[in-house]
Amino acid sequence: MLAQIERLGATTITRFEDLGRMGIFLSRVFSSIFSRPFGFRDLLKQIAFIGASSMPIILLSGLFTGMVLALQFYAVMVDFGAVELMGAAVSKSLVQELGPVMTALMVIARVGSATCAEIAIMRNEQQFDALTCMAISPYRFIMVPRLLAAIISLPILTSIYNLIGIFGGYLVGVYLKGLSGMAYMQTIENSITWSDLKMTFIKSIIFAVILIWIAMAKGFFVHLEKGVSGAEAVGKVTTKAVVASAITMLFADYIVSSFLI
Amino acid sequence: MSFDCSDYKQYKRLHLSGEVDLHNSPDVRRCLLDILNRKKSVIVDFSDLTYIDSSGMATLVEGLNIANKMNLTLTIVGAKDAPLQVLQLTRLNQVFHIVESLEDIEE
Amino acid sequence: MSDSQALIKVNNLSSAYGERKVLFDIDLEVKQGEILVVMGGSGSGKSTLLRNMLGLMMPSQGEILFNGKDICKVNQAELAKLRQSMGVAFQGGALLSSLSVGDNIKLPLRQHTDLDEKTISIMARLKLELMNLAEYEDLMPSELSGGMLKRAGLARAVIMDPKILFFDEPSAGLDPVTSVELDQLILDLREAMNMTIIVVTHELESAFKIADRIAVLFDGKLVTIGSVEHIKACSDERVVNLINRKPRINPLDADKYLSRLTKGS
Amino acid sequence: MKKISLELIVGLFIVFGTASILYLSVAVSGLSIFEADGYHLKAKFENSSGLKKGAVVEIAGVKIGQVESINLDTDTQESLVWIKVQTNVEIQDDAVASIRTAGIIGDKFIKISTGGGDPLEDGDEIIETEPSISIEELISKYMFSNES
Repeated sequence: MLAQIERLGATTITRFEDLGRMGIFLSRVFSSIFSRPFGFRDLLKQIAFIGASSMPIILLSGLFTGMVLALQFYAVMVDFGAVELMGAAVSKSLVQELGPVMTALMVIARVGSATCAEIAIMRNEQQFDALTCMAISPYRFIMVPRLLAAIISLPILTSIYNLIGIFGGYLVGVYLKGLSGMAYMQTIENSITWSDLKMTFIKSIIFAVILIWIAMAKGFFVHLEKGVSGAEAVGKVTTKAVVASAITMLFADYIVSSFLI
Repeated sequence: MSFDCSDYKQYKRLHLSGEVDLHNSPDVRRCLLDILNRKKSVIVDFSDLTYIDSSGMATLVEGLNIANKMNLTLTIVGAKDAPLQVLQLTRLNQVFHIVESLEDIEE
Repeated sequence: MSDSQALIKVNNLSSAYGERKVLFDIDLEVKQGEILVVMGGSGSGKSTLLRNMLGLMMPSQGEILFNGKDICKVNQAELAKLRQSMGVAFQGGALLSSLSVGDNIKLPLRQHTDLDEKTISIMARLKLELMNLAEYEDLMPSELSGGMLKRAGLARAVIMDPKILFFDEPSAGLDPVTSVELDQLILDLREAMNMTIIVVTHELESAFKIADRIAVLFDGKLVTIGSVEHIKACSDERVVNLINRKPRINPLDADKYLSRLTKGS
Repeated sequence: MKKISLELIVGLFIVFGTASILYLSVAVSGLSIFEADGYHLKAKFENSSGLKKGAVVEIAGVKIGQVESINLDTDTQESLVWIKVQTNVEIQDDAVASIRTAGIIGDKFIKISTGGGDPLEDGDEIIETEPSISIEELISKYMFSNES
């Protein structure tokens, strides 16, 4: 019994240590943003990877989410005779909630996992040691471009997701359920306010920081993983990073929503 | 490190002394390119040179390439000790025209 | 080499991973222009010693002085300056996987100097030629073999013409011919550039060939340090075993052996 | 070739993305970066419950303006609503402004029924108004007429 409590205590301490280490990591990345020289090409590469290459998955998932939303709202709203408000319902749920969250989930799956594995392998191959020995800060050289690229890309991807989702809802509402296209667009215009858009942006930027931070930090500290090493450790931290960033992201979503709604 | 540029017969003589390293090789480069732009053949005098790093060597290689293209010559004079060893290590002694002293240069 | 002033001094160094101590009270000196080979079997602590000397790991005790400056105590700017005069060739090359071989080698120059791109490019090619890698400039590290990666790593380590070169396991995993070439290259670099070179290895032949002095580590302790002749003549059992490649023999207690084998059943 | 395509990809992505951000904020949410031309009118309502800033003002079902501000007129204890109307639309001094609801639970908007008097100018008041219709009235309307 005592041993179990002891073990619990030890695990708790380890968890706190992990958290502290990741916090220090993030603060180092942020404080390296303004140090010279700035890797502009690396930033472009990362925007191409995090942003541009995510377009297909974002377009597809956004379209289908919008279509499904329209179907479901129609089924519910038809009973109340409120189908004219479908545009408002679809766009409000997308802009406030589904857009930022689904985009972030897609990017976690595509980019978070890849980034974590890449950085973990760099650690295993002593690439960070080599950078340090060349007096090149890994934070500035490797982490900062990824962080900035995520912060730039996510709001853009989220906006695209929102738009394509609204378009998907339009397709279902207007062509499948016979609503008036004008009414659909008109209710959207009336219901979406500046604060909704602000919410979309604030959320997507916060999610961007969370997902890239956890992916990078988990990869960066792969060598501290207990009981595993090499390829197995890379796999393990990648899984951990995906799960942890998804959960942290949803938790942050709740906090931000409760402050902004 | 210091270098100076003077006339020697129909050539320009670039006299390097001391140590050429990362910090001063851009100055050497500017001077060398300037001479070649004025369509003059160059003698690079190594006799007072104690050390030359690879940025200095790279500068001379670039100069040689330009000189060859313009039908000019780039000759290294009086290489010894460490600079000579660097030339040998990088096998550039087979690329450059190297002579022992100024008297060995043909008109 | 006539200059007998110590460039690097390691005083009373101990190091540990968490609770596990791996280095005990190491003292050694490296002179300007000297090639020092650190030898030992696997687990002897030689890689840990290297990590400590590079400032990648903080020692639990003792100091490491470069030109009289303790790398554990200098500030970031000074450390960065110190590191620019040091080159490190890692075991697997440790090239950045996202950059081509050429860009990897040019990286330190692009980050730390204002040299013209043309000069940088010629400098990189000079080093690639030196390592017999001329035609691999535009390839990605993933397209190179282990031996090529090691040589590319060495090219990057010497691109800034460092005063001190650290080399981790130069001949591990190389074919004999390449390994001999690499040994010759280390000697040439010292000869032409007057580099101070510290090589960590477990290969006897290459150590005897290149070393001015050899330091032998065993279980985290410095057994002996001295010239090749000194090591060959050394009578310490651990050194003799290392030189003669004798397997470690632990005295066997039959009862304990049996109980170890059948533990838990 | 490879270099060009990287910049091109990123450039296209950012242009495309910024366009969609702009579209979201301008077209979808009805925010106008450039102030549209128009003139202001005020109207006092007995009750403007549910009416919001930015709500639509329409004539015969066509949007002709929007609500600029809603305040309490402290003298009369009525709701003072300022609306902005497009320049090319004339509203007469005997027009009637009424607050209506789209559908049962939809947004409130202001419906203006035009009259035949002199046109109103910037800063004038629409005297005749109808307040927000209560839900009971709405239901009775639904039951006794087909007007929607």
